[in-house]
Amino acid sequence: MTGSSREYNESLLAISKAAGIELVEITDWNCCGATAAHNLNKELSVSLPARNLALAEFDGMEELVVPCAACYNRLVMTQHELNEDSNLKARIAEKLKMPLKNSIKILNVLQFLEKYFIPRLDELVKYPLTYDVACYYGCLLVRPNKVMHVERWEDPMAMDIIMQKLGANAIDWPFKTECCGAGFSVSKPEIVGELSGKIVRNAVGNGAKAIVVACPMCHSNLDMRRPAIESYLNKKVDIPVIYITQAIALAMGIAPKEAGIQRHFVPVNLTVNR
Amino acid sequence: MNEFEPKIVAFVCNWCTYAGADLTGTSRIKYAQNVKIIRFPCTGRIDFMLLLKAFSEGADGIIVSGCHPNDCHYTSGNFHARRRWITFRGLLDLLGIDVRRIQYSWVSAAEGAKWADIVNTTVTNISELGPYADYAKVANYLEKEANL
Amino acid sequence: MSKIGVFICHCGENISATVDVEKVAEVAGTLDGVEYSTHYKYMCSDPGQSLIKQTIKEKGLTGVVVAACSPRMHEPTFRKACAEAGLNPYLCEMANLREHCSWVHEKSDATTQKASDIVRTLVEKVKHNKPLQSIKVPITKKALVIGGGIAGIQASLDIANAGHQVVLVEKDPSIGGHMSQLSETFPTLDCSQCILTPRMVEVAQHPNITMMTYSELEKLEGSIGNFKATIRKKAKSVDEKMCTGCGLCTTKCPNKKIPSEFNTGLGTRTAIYVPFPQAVPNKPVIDKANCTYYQKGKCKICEKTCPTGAICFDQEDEFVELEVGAIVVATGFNVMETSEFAEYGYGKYKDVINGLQFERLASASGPTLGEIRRPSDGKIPEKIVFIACAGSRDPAKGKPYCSKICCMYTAKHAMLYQHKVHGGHSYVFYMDIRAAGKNYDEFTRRAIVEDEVNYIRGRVSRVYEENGKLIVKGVDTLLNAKPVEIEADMVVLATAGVANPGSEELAQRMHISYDAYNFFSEAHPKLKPVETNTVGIFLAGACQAPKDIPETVSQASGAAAKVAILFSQDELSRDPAIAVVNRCAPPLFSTCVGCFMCATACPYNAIGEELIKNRNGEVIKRVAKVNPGLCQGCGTCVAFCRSKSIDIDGYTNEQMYSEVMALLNND
Amino acid sequence: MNKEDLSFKIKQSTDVNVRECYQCGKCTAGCPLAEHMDLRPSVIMRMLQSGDKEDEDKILRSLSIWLCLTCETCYSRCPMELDIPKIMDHLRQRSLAEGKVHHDARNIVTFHKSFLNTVERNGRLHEIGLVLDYKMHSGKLFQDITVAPGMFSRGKLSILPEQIKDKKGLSRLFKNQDKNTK
Repeated sequence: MTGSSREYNESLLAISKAAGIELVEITDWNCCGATAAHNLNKELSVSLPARNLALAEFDGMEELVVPCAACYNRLVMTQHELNEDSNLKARIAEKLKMPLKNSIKILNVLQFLEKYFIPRLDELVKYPLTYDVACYYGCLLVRPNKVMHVERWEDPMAMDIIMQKLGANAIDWPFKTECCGAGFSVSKPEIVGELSGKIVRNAVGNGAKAIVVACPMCHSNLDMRRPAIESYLNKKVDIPVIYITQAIALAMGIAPKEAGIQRHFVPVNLTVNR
Repeated sequence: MNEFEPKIVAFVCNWCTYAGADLTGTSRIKYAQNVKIIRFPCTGRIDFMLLLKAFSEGADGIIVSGCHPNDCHYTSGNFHARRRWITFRGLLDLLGIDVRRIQYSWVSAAEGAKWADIVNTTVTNISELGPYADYAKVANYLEKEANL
Repeated sequence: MSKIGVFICHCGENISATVDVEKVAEVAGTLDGVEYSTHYKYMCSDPGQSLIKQTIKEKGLTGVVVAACSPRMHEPTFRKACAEAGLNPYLCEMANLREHCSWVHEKSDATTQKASDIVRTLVEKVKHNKPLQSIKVPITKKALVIGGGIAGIQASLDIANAGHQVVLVEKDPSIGGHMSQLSETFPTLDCSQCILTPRMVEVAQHPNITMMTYSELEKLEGSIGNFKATIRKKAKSVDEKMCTGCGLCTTKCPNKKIPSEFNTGLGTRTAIYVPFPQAVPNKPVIDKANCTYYQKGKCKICEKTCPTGAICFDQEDEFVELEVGAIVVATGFNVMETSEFAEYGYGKYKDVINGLQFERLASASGPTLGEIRRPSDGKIPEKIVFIACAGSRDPAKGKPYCSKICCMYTAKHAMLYQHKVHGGHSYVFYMDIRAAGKNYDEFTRRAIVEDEVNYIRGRVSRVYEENGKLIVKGVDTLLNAKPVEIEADMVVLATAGVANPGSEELAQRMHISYDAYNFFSEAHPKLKPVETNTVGIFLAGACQAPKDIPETVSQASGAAAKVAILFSQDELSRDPAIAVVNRCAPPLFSTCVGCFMCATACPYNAIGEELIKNRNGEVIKRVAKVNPGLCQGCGTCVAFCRSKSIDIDGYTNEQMYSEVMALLNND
Repeated sequence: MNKEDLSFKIKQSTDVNVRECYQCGKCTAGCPLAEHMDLRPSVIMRMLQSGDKEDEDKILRSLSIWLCLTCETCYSRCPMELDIPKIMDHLRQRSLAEGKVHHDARNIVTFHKSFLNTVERNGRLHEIGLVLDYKMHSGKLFQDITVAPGMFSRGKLSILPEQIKDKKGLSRLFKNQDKNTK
């Protein structure tokens, strides 16, 4: 996360540091392979994330916080598939040449915030956010619901609850879990423009002043692909897209620059009442 | 097919499991031939000495099955059976009979598929455990305790 | 020496297709004590039965094993045949070669071997059977009907008209059930209330019917002919005798915003209320949970208003014990909670409603007086979408079964909408149109052709609100799966019919079987559709499975006929499979040691004590004694008896041990 | 199901039985890309049920299987809980193996391959490397040329890739794999 979603990383580290939580990076982690792997190669789509799980276990970790929704999804799916299929598990452990218990607890950013920040938000929030926001979850945090087990996956509330606690008004809107076009960001940008365009249009139509996300893919499609969105909608849209971690950083009074606010394509001009 | 075909006796109540097994038939769900059913009015009627008798006569495994809790046609027979089963389990240990040889379950009159499942799982499990050979021990016990 | 006859049935090909019946007959013939063994195509047919009877007489058989279907099916048939040939019916046993063998295995030697094993087991059992005499018990000629919907009403009227006493118990303040909530009925578009309310009045006025509303079955004991039912009469807080039903109290009650159950939450009612204007009895009850006085201790406006002083706040639940000979269960159904279908927005969007709510909107007695108006703003919807199978045929989130009535009522709803909203557009998303019934298919065709309802074959994936419209995202699978998006003003979900909440507990209280969805189980899916597994208890209507009104009424009349048949006799023969305490020669007289473990195990209090006296009249022993009138034959006492002194006829220790031994010794 | 049928092979490899589909169409109704597809999800399911060889060939040559974004909406709403995304993964891999990738899907495949290439090289994603690799293989040299400067100025692109240490271990994962990923 030093690349296109750098600000996600920065803001997460900033708020964790401010809250006194230490996050340790898995030694020598690798990319999970994302959509590419499971589109082209089934076993690779399991073995790549499995390596990370094994490394984390090796490092003696009990909980794995996975800010990227895609990585989270792949890791959880991998854990699920390995637990369903003991043959596959043995085969992969053999390839990895590492033991694999496959019992580590995997947290996505919302679960992490829920566990470590929500109980302390009253104390941490210094500058309540006061605007209307649309919380956008996308696909990867909630589906497939048979594995993710998200309560009310059609209309999840976890992020909405956090935003309410930060003082913002999380609007009720129907596109919380619609697909943004994800993997087509590079190969089919016009489709991203259409799918993300519908999402942005609905958020604006429902009065949101900002869209809050918890996934780097969603962010890059809604933010960086704004020209494609605007060409689909045939008009200019200036609603900013921020990470939930950035929202928390702002509310905690961390300098916008430390949270990487300046890195967005669509300027973020949300003022905080100081 | 395995070379070892376990002999399994099912002790079932008339109202739930026997009817459930009838439904398995009506639904034409297939299961292993190894299990043969003996009908009782209620699991409450099942004297667990009968289970020992079955072992002493060469059974490799046993299924005891009746109504779900609260569903007993006679109000409470299945509760008595369950309590008796808990005591009986301890006795099995004493006799050195592997408790896994007895499958205790609830199958209602509407659970035809579940019955087939239970039969098949039991046959697999008992096949893995292998034949039950310690007849003599049980026979001795029965002779002493039950005057049979 | 036993002379057993073994009769093996082919059941057409049901048994003989997978079991070598000739082989089984041959093996059976070699068994010790078997006098005669044969096989025949249909043993239950008249020639089959004659074969058995003839053989009994010719060979002087002392026992019979019929190897055919389940004893739950034909045991009475064959026992009767034996009795006709002069053999005690309890010397006949059935070996279940169909349900437990031929239908569940492939054709093979092992299957035939299993069939032989089953036959041998029953032969060994029957050797130890004793002739038994059935027990005669008198019949209480009074019926209990549980549930006052159309099923309970029909059953009560039929039984009462046959000249028997009926007690009708209804849990709500009024009888009428779901049918009283409906607008029109398919396929005739009769007004539901117009055809129902006369029946309700008839029930109230019938000299043979005692109505107990706001009441529920608390406990049931006894058995066919002699049940003892305890009914809880919930406190109405209104004295029924003094109340004249003037309704003044309901106009003065300050608590007016309670969602009306009758109007499915689309209207309101007061805390003291009559559910609907045509209610029977037309007398109010106080809903304690919503009454200001009960909740806060202050108010009593109704008491001050009542001209006859009928309000009594200190009324308590009352328990009434009834002796009845038969019971008809007619507790009906409910519609599924659709909150699980978040994708359809039920519960979130006010204008997404269920079918029952639409009935209230379309009903002349409903909250909109029969005009189709949106619950959110009262506007008349210009476009309306009906979604069939909302919860039905959906193993993932709903019920795997078809709810049977939705296709028809959805067609009716769309039709009513088209009749009431001229120029309106209606769409029905469906998977299949199931309109099997007299004039049913013609009805749905009429909706499509004449009323121009747009039927689209495909399921809806999502309903969401955008710019004040409900966007319905569906598909037309008949057009190469073309996505269809409709901007609707209102969406009606044809939600699955489900068992009433509390069905499970009720079934357990009555000891009747119920299925995986908590619908009550009939004794046989084809031939005993109104009986339950517990003799003397019958089923009527949608408590057994979702069904429409004509079917419900037929079943109710069927159940009533069964009750009338039972009541046409003065006494009843009961299965003599009951417990007995043994007797032996003096000086013991019985091996019973009088520990009375059996009595503690007996669920029926059927075990008392008996004093055994010697010739001089001195008590030498106190032993257990079974009251044959109370014993139901569960046999729990047998397993409890440590001295093996109590046994159960039909399932004696001797019989059961013989079975176990025979089953396992097939070498 | 015949052993030759694609539906049989799917059952073998994914444990999803397409016979369970009763053609309600809910998958298609909720699919965000249904409008763009040449064969919509429910139609693919129906075609698989028929076992028709021409239909199976059409499926593998379709654009649809490449348009599927694995958003999992179909699976999450399917009343029969059929894992259609898993079937799609299987179809994609088979289409690639049999050389039947739809013309318009080539750049999607190229992108995925480029992605895996950079991962294999570095162990991690390197966005410039990925985009360069993609552009070389797809020939789309000028696409996104407007975005890149913005990414630089916002500090979002780093020229040098991050590399993991245990490359040997990683390459083991890529070895003995289907050659199609290369």
